[in-house]
Amino acid sequence: MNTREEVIQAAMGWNLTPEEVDRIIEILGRLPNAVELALFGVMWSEHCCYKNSLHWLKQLPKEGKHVLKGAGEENAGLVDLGDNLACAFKIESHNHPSAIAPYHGAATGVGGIHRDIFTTGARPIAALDSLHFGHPEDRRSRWIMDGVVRGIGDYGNSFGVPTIAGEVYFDDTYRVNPIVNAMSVGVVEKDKIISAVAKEAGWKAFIAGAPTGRDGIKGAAFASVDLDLEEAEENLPAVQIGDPFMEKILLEAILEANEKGLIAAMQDMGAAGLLCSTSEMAARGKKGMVIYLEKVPLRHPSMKPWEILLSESQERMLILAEPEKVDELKKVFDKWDVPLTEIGEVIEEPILQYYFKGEKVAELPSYALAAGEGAPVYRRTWREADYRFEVLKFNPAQVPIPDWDEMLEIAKELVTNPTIASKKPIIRQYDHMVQIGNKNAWEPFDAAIMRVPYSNDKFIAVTTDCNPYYVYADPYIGTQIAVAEACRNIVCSGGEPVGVTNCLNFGNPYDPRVYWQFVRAVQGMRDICRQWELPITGGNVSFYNQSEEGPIMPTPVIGIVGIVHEPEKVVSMPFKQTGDIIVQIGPMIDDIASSQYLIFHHGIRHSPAPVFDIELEKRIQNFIGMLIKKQLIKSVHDISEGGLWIALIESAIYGNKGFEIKLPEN
Amino acid sequence: MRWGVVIFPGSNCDRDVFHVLKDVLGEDVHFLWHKNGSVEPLGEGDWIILPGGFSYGDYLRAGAIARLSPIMKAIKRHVEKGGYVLGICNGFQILCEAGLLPGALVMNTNGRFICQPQYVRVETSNTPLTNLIADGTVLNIPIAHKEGRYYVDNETLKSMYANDQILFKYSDESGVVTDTTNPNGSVDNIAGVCDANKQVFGMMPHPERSAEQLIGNDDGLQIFKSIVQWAGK
Amino acid sequence: MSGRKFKVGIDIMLLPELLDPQGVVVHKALQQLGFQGIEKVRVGKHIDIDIEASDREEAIQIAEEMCSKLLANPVVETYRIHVEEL
Amino acid sequence: MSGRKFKVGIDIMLLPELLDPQGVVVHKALQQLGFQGIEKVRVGKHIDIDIEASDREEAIQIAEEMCSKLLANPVVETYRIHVEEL
Repeated sequence: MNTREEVIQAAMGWNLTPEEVDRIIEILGRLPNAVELALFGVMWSEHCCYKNSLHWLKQLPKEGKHVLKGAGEENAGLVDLGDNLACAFKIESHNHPSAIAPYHGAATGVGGIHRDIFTTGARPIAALDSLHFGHPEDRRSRWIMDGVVRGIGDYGNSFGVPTIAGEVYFDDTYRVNPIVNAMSVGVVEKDKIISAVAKEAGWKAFIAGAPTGRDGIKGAAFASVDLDLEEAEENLPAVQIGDPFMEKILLEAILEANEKGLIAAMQDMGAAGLLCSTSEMAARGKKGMVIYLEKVPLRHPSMKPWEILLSESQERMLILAEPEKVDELKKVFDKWDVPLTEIGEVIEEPILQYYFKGEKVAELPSYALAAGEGAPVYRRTWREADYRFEVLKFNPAQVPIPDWDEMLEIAKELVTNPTIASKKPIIRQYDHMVQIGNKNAWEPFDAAIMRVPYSNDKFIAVTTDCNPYYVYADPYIGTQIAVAEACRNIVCSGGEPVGVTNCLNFGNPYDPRVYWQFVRAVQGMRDICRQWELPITGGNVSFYNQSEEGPIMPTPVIGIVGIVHEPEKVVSMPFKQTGDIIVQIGPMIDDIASSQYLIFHHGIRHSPAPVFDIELEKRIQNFIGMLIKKQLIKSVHDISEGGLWIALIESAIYGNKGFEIKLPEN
Repeated sequence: MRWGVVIFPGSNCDRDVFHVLKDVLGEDVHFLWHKNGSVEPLGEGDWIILPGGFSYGDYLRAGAIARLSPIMKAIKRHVEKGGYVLGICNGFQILCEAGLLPGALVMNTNGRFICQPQYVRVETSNTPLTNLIADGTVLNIPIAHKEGRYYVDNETLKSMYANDQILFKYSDESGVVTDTTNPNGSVDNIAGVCDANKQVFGMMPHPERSAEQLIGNDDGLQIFKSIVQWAGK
Repeated sequence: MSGRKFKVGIDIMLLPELLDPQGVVVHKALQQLGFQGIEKVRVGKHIDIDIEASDREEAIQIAEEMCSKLLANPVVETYRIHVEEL
Repeated sequence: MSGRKFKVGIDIMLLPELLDPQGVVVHKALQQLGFQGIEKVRVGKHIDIDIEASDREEAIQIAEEMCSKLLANPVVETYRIHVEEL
């Protein structure tokens, strides 16, 4: 490509705009070659640089009394657990691969999020999953669900991290495009946290883990007009295969090397593989890197340089080490039989130089590709979705009050509603007991309570929450309710929320109505987290979740970690003794908006979000925390999907008890 | 008396067992790396534990590849010299693959991984694992496996009964042993066995997973306490 | 379908481009046991199905349909069909 | 071993008398999709190994040894070997 027009023509394959091409030419000070254009194309894709969301995400509060590192600087934000312990946690999506290969898509999603955690030096101690499928009566949805559950189970069980919490939603909006969000929580001693910054020139760069294959480059191959293709584009695999065994020995080798202080910096290889990890680490340190691509161990010897750079093969890390510690580092990796290969080094000049068999294939400034620096940031136009008219038109008076017989029918409908019904058949397939710290294995709590291995008194509470119906009705209030409900679950389990992560699953950002949903959701999350002083330590955005019928329901999944200060005082969900008095805390409002009852019994899909009073919610949560602290109650359960009825029946079933309720006359 | 906990690549319950023995019971415990050719400092009368997990990812067959590790030869010598071995879950699978225990573990009848608290009934108390526990006692010891269905041919099974080699059976809370209380289809609900010389033991349930009331249950501790008590005689 | 009996054998393997974690581990274990000259090891599924069909061609055609409808996911797998008359 | 190349295909199945849970599930699913005349479905492993051997017999003999030493557990499994020259 030797003219600007030719570059613009080729860039269209990467859906890079002419303005973006000019920006590339400006950054390089010359026209890019085909490989460099591919690098910009991948790194400036929505998936890597968040160009359509970063502006809004930057408004989310990152500070908080427990936060050690803000979002962005490290791969996963960390919070302080006390006693020299830090907690890394994050949630990410693997929706699109799971739609076409449920087992492998979900499995590699679990592997990827755990790597994001142990790249900080933390040992993952808990996994959670937020899953959204089509209705189980639909055969394809059942096929997807079965594959996703087996994939999460096989990967997590083999890797040895207990899957202890999560949620499963069923609605036809997810029939073609399921939501598969995986969250990982890890713990590291504060002085053992591994940085992701290439600080010093001379540090050696290593690729650790599985050999590199033609994984995840189908998009790149499809987009590029003039990259020479060894393999015809259509038989490049669209999904990768996870290897939990390699990830386990990679984890143990890294933790052992880190214990001996042999790792100077590290980053896992996720989207855009080697390219993303080398450029981000270099950009953070304002340094450069020289990488010799022919040194990278390959699964297919004939791979091209751009394939090696962009490959998204799983279970690989980029490790930087001081030269004098290299031999010691190699010994640890030999012990665990984990491949470790030197592929280059950090240089003083902030330039990325990629060589292949002596020939320089690409050269660009380190900052060029990094999100929020070289990469573009856009604010798309948005417009309130037209369905809002339907939502605001809803009048509860139009809903007939059911007579007593119908009430019994409704009660049964709600209990058998798949979103509400017990998820035991799924949970039972996950090892939720390894690392012997999960209290929920013996007694149900609203959030999962996990002992930090192997202390006697250090416990955390974790949960994920998001009711998509509320967010569809009102993205601002709906997202606030998601955060409030996650906090409520933590508080009901004796925990103090200390940090939030989120996975924002939305449709196509170029559709103004979807972008409105996205912006309002982020604003809702921003405002409640600011008001409640809850730091957001990191997360993930997944756009383009849609089918021919249109975008999915907006699904901003919230993950929260809390500290359980007095584990001996926690109270579980089930009713305990006959004769105990049942109390509802919080007002009894006649509000069925966006309830499962209204949607599934009356088939009314459009109604406002439920009434939400942010001050009252906070006062109620503080009140519950005080009741637990003063040991005045024997059980507690938050009221969510299915309302008071489901909260009562769940507490009764798990407690093997019944209950008698007299509602006030008025 | 000393304990050794073997670490294979892919083991993931090694640190759990180590914690229960060392921190909960205050025992003298050492990790043993699978590449070692010996089990020093352990000797006669000492106990080696093959912990749960997914050695070599359970690829090909659970335990099929771990049995090739150098440590297994050292363990066979350890047993020949009067030492003891307990295989828990993956450890039990490895001991069967290595021929140190009769039978094999195959896929559960529902074809899925199962993780849950599980009642087991003690079938014999004259073994090191159960000498503190009366026959017929029911313990809650969680299981977590996909290939947990114990299978052995009828002749061998008969001789195992005759020689009192059946340790535990899956039951309900009150000790009833039937098809409905069998989570994985094991022959005769068998959950744990030992060899003829009563030196090599294998069980699918994880005693280390019900060893602390702090977490929720400590029935499993009685297995380890029995061994300590028996070894102390 | 008249009563001729066929044994259909279907091998379902991961696409050649894809990493086969089991194949890698089994390959190493075989080398550890002293086997030389091994170039490639791939581990997949084998399904034996006894079916009734009017002739061999129909048996193969049924097997093809079973693979495309259920047994193999073309996104990650390929399949080979062998048929013998019982 | 001179340089002739062989592709060895090994099917490893559970002993017939053992219940095969995967086979049961696949059988039911095929029936739900409308396939008739299916008498038996068994699911096992297929392993492809490319090896060097002086002739077919040696390739088979190597495969036999691999099965007995590692690939199949005789307590619960049987195996069948197919060999093709590459």
